[in-house]
Amino acid sequence: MARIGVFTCWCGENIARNVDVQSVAEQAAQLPGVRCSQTHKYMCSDPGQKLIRDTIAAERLDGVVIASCSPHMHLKTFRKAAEHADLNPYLVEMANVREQCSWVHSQRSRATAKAVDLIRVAVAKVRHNRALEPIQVPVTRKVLVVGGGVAGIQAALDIADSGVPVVLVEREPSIGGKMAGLSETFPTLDCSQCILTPRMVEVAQHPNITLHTCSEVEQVEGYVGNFRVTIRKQARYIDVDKCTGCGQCWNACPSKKTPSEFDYGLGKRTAIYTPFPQAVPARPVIDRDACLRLTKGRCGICVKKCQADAIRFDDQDELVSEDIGAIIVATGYQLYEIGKPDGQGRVTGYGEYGYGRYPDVISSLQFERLVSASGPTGGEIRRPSDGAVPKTVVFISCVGSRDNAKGLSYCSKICCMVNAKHTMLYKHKVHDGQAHVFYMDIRAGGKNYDEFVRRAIEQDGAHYHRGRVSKITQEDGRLIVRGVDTLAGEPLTIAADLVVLAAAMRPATGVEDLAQKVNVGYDEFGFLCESHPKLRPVETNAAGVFVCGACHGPKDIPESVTQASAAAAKVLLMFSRDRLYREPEIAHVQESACAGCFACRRSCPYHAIDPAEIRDRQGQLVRRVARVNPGLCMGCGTCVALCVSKSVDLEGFSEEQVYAMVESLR
Amino acid sequence: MNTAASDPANGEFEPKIVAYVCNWCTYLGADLAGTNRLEYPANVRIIRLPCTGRIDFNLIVKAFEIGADAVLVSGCHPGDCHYTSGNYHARRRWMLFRELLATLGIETERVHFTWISAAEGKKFQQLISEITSTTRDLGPYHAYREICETCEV
Amino acid sequence: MEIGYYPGCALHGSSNDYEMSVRACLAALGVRLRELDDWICCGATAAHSLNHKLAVALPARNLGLAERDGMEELLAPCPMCSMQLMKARRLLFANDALQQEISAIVELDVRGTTQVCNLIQIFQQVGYERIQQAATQQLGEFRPACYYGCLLTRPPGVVQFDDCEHPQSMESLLSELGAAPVEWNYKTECCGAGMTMANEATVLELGHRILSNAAAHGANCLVVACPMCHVNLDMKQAAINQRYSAEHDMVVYYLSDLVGLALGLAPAALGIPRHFVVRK
Amino acid sequence: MSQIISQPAIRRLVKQWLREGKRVVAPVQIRPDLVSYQPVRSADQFLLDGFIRPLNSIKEVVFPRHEQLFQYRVRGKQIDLLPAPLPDIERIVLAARPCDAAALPILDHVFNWESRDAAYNQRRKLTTVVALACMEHDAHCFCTSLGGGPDDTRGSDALLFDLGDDTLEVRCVTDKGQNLFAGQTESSTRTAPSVPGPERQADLQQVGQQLEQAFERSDWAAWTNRCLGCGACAFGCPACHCFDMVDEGGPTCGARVRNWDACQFGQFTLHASGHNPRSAQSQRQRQRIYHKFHVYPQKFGELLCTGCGNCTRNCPVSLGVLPVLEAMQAEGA
Amino acid sequence: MLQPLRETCRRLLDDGTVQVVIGYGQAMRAVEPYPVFITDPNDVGQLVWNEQCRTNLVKYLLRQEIRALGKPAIVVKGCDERALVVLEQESQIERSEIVVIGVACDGMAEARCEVCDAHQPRFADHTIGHATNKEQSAERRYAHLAEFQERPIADRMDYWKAELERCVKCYACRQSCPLCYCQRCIVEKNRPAVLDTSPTLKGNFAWHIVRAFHLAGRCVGCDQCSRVCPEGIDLRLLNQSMARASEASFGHRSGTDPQAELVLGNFSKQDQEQFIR
Repeated sequence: MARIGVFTCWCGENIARNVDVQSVAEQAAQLPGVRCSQTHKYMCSDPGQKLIRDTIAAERLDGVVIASCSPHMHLKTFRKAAEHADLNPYLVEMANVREQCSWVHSQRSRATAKAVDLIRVAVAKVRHNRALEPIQVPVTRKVLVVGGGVAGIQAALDIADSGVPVVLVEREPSIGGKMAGLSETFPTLDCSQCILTPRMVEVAQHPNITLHTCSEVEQVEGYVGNFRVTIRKQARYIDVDKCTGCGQCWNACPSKKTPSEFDYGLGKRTAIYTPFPQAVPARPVIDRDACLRLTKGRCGICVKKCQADAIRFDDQDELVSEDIGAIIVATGYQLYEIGKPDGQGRVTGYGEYGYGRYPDVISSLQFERLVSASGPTGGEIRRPSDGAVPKTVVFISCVGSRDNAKGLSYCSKICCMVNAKHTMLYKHKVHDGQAHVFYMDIRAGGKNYDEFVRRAIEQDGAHYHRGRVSKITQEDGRLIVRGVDTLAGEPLTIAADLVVLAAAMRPATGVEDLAQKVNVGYDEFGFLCESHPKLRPVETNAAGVFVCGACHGPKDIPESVTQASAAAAKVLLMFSRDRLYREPEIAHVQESACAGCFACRRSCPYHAIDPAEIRDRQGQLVRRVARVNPGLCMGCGTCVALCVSKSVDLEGFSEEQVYAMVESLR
Repeated sequence: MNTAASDPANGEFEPKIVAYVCNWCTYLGADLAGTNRLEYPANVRIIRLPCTGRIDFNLIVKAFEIGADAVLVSGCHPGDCHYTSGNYHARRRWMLFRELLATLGIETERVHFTWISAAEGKKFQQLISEITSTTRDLGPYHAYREICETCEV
Repeated sequence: MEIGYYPGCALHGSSNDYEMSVRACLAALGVRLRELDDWICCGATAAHSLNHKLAVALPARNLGLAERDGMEELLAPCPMCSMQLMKARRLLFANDALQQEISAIVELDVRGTTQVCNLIQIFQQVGYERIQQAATQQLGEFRPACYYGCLLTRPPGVVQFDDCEHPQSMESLLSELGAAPVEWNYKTECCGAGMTMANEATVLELGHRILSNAAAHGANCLVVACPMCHVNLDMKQAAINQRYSAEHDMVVYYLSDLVGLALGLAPAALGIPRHFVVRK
Repeated sequence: MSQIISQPAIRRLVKQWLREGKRVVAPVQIRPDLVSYQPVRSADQFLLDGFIRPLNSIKEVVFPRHEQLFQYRVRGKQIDLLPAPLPDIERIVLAARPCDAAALPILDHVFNWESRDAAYNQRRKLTTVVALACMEHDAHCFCTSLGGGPDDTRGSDALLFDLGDDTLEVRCVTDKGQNLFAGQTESSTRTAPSVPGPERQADLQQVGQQLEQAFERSDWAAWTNRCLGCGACAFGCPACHCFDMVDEGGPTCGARVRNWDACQFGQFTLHASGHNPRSAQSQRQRQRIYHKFHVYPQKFGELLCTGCGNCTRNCPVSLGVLPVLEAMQAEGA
Repeated sequence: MLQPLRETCRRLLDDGTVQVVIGYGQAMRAVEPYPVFITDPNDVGQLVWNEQCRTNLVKYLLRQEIRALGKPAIVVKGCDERALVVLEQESQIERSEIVVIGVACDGMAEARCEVCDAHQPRFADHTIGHATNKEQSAERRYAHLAEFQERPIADRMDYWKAELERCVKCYACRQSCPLCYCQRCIVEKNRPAVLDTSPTLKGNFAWHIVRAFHLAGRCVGCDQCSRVCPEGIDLRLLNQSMARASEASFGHRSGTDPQAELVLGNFSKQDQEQFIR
């Protein structure tokens, strides 16, 4: 016979106002299996918890129902309290009589009746609860960081500095990410490369960091603490160990026409190249689509020039396996491709700005390259069409952002600051030039941010127009920008020499594939989902996988770095124990009943179900059945619903518990 | 013991509604309705499950067997599943199961499927109010209750 | 397929060449037009700036007639008409009180069940692929600048069938039929129609810009789907030339003209010879 | 001299019985190829001719497929047990086949052995069986092997014979039957001709002898291995009477019920330990044959079969007892 | 047809390719053909083939008794064969461990044969005879169901009440179904008892809902369940409603494509429905 204690909370007046707590407690005492029923003003308070602990001990309770607030609020609290009284915490359930009862029903009699029902359901459930022990799994103390932008670099260095080995995977030939291509950064206007490149070099030289560039994550198996990651290293065609990075090869390469990815097409590069002079690793790579030798079978000048004998035309993609304990995803962002529909119906707009048709309509990242001393113009601001110095430049905010009609609904967060920075950089280089900015609102929240924007307007004389641009046309070699100044209340047409579009930030391509490999959710835009927006901002719902940087949402550099360090700290915290403890509310298979149809295996989002063989004493195969890997199962229970013979069940929400709950409402 | 939420005061029919909701979206949406003090009728009894993926079709039948006049199944919006894909599996299940109910002549207007996120307290409130009132209009589900009456000896 | 047809004042008046073209072209595609009996003004003229209720009541009466006659869909080739009708329909849908009031005024129960569409939408419904299959002539010699003007795609909340600033629907249709539409700058600019009577200078200036820009982008003709645009760019082209000492010689086709030609109809059957600027 | 009654007169009688609140069970045409004993709701619903044998049996009138034994209710700390009330509705089975009626005396043994089943006996008391003699038979009938026949009166209170032209001869067998038809029949000189029984036969003497030593034979698998393990044979059989008792309901209310069970189900003999003494289908088939033709006769002196052939008729793969008995006989005396 | 069938079976048994042939035998015309299990090549004369061979034999591949006889060859019609495809997709059989003898079939005088598009087996290892597969529109294939579904909802409910009132839970439907292969059927599970085992209307509704839905997206439409029901309950309607929905919503016809993804346990983000709000 069950010995269940029901503890109903007044929550001050919160519950007691609309629910007759005393009557509820009396009715709860009559429920089958209930040993005692008590109330307290604040059950979560110290005296409240003491009441629970003392009653558990005095009445030798084997199940506890707390009727108070949402289990999302205090289930952990009360389970801990039970544990202190030597009751297995998984024998505690809650009835949500506050959020889902007293706060939403004002008619006292009906709210009281419902509260009793909710307790009835919880009592019915707890009668079937089982004592569970947390699942322990060993930990491999090694971290995979995916993405070598500033966030990935920060996370990798923080972790490596603490003595934990890191594998850093970067898709491009060099780490550095978007930040390496910026000229100066807001709000201090310090040189982006000057602050980033030392960190990049540190990564390259760190004894605890293994760097894989030109590489992507191919496959992730296993579970928290015990991932096995396969990394595809694309053929680089260079023996990185032999190469000295002298540059003879790329200076001699005859294929010079490929648009430079690093300069966003504003400059050209050779087929054998390093993306930029400070690249890490400082080794070239051969573009297999541009190299004459690899495409047409002729040439080979680089081989002749290379004194280190480092060119390898027969290089092949290579798969590398690593045992990993935790994964940090820091894949960053890309800009919204202006005017190009994304094929998923999410983004359709802004063809009217002529991006891609008019060479002098460029994106803000392209503008960064135009002002960068290492850029294609050597830092002189010259427009792409004819190399002339633009005297009037229009910057347009929110191209694709904050636009439900044809763009993305969210704010890309950094563009207001980027525009302000650009007007200043422009003015500093073209003293007689005039910068115009079309904006919707200026969002400059942040330390020294608003002051920065004021400086752009007040000191550097940028003209800010609050309004949208309807279209850009090209006439007589100039760009006619037609918009509206809503503050002045009139249309505004500006003949500009250069237009810079602050396009929206979107997650990098391929992040959805990666998210599926590591079982992390993503939102409708492809940004990865954190576990809790406030309290677990770098954790994800996949145990052992963390996020940081712009793959999680639009962010500027300081925020990305902060989040990267936070992720690093979370990983190190996880590694601070010998073993990991996981919630035991997971699925398990009753193998004697399993027919081995593997519907569960097909549906499991965590690939937590494997076939297992049942053999007789002679070792003959009797049949194959499903088996749950407790390290991987997250307890969603999809397998339970799909199992036709109900041979798989879910601890914590078992068939017995659930049917008892429904049945109690008869 | 009959837990049908009938109001003794006026003897009016009070629909009994069983709701199976996922822990991460709709349950939190219902919590949010509470936090925002959005009042709705007290006819619904929520049964919390981890995910819509866990909600077996048998539970809907069971709800009618215990005398429910309407059943609500609700979870995360497509793409928002806490477990990435439980709700997609659930969607398929309901697409087929609804057909079966219809073929059997079971009133599908008594079975409600919704996506309610943790942020949609307002939607939860409106939904429960609406379901309660439409079920009130439909009246008690006599047809299924008759099925559940044991035959005479 | 049979659909309701609302000609509006222009297609029964100054722009009967447009009506000719629309009727011939749609007949060739197997679309029968059933003209709305007893139709009245759509309210596009002065009503909307003078009296809001009247601006709803006028189109609402036409909608009511269409519903009375059981039309599921009503084609209004003039974009002003179609926009007025669509707008009224939306307003009635959104506001029960207004719906009742207007129904009382027009003495018809207007529920807004009849869908309204413009010329491009009817082509979209027929299906570009089907039109392409029905076509017998390639439009290879045509490099049209597709001109949507101010109303075809606006207001975006009402019309909702193409990007309001950067529409592509005419271009895609004509490309399917072998023409080579040009990308240009003035496809959704105003032609000055509202000023035709009051301020001709503005109209001529705007027309001049449009024609110049089309020519500068390599167009050898303009395509419109609006009677007013046609009047301002075709009929007034001589006046533009005179005023700006220009030598515009830009044929202005209705969209139905080019589709009709592709379907193998004779220019005369489409009313093309009645345009002011004709192809030499 | 015989007693006759017209079909319309019978139907009027049924109407009256229904009005009196009696339950009338008779063959009903469900589909062109399916006749089944069903409670009739109107006097024109049932058949008095044109069918060979319903696919179910009349045993349900006295031994329902589902029966509540008691209900329980929990109120607070108190548990109430509410025994099911004894049946009180009078029942009349009309136009039962003699092979159905003949099973009732056989069933009486088992429901009155050691313990007397009150509900069964009550229903039996409340039931009057009016059988309808057979005019035809099909390939599955073998009643004559079991001492029955088209006009067998065992278990019947009255027996009807179809005289053609909507007229039936009534032969009352018991007082119950007499009472039922008292004053409703006319005297006549017409009597029904005797109808030959089915040709298909099983030599049950031989079977009885074989069964003395057949238990360990390895042939059982070959004789029965097409059996799929359903309960169609048992549930359509007029004599099978196994039942299962289960508790249905929840922690606050529910009932203990008994339902028909079938020995061919894999779970029939499954122990709680997981051990199943009859783990193979052939063992279950053997059990069925032994029970009907060895165990029951040893215990009660009567075979647990009336030769109606319903087991084969209902069997998805045309098995049933006769094909097994035939196979046994073919294998060898 | 019969001669080549017997010859093929004899050869397979003779050369030891298989140890048992699962086919049809018949004692007399008045009794339907029944399954026979031929292990001796000299017994192939027991095999018959005629327009009464309606039973789907595939179930026997899963029966412990028959498995014990060794590697099987099985006689299937084009319609039965679809069950083999599903069983393989669900890991219940190794196709290479079974020899499939497909027999061309011109129809078994059942209504469904008129809309059959699988007269000729497609996946058999040996095919006897030739028949032409004619494409059948979904409207034709599901005409029976469509007619039923046009009835008002209350009529449908009344219909099922009357039908299921008769169900005695003999489980002939389950035991005959080639796709019911659970080690322990859900009705036999207690703690918790998901549904009542009683043959009451309540228990019967629950059972037939479970049975039909467990076949959702799987049922191959062999109609064996309806055929064997001693109470003549038209279970086809339930199965067909699931099959039609699978086909309409997911383009899936069970057992027609060995490469196809199964309906349940998989999903597409593009799944379209109108009823979830």
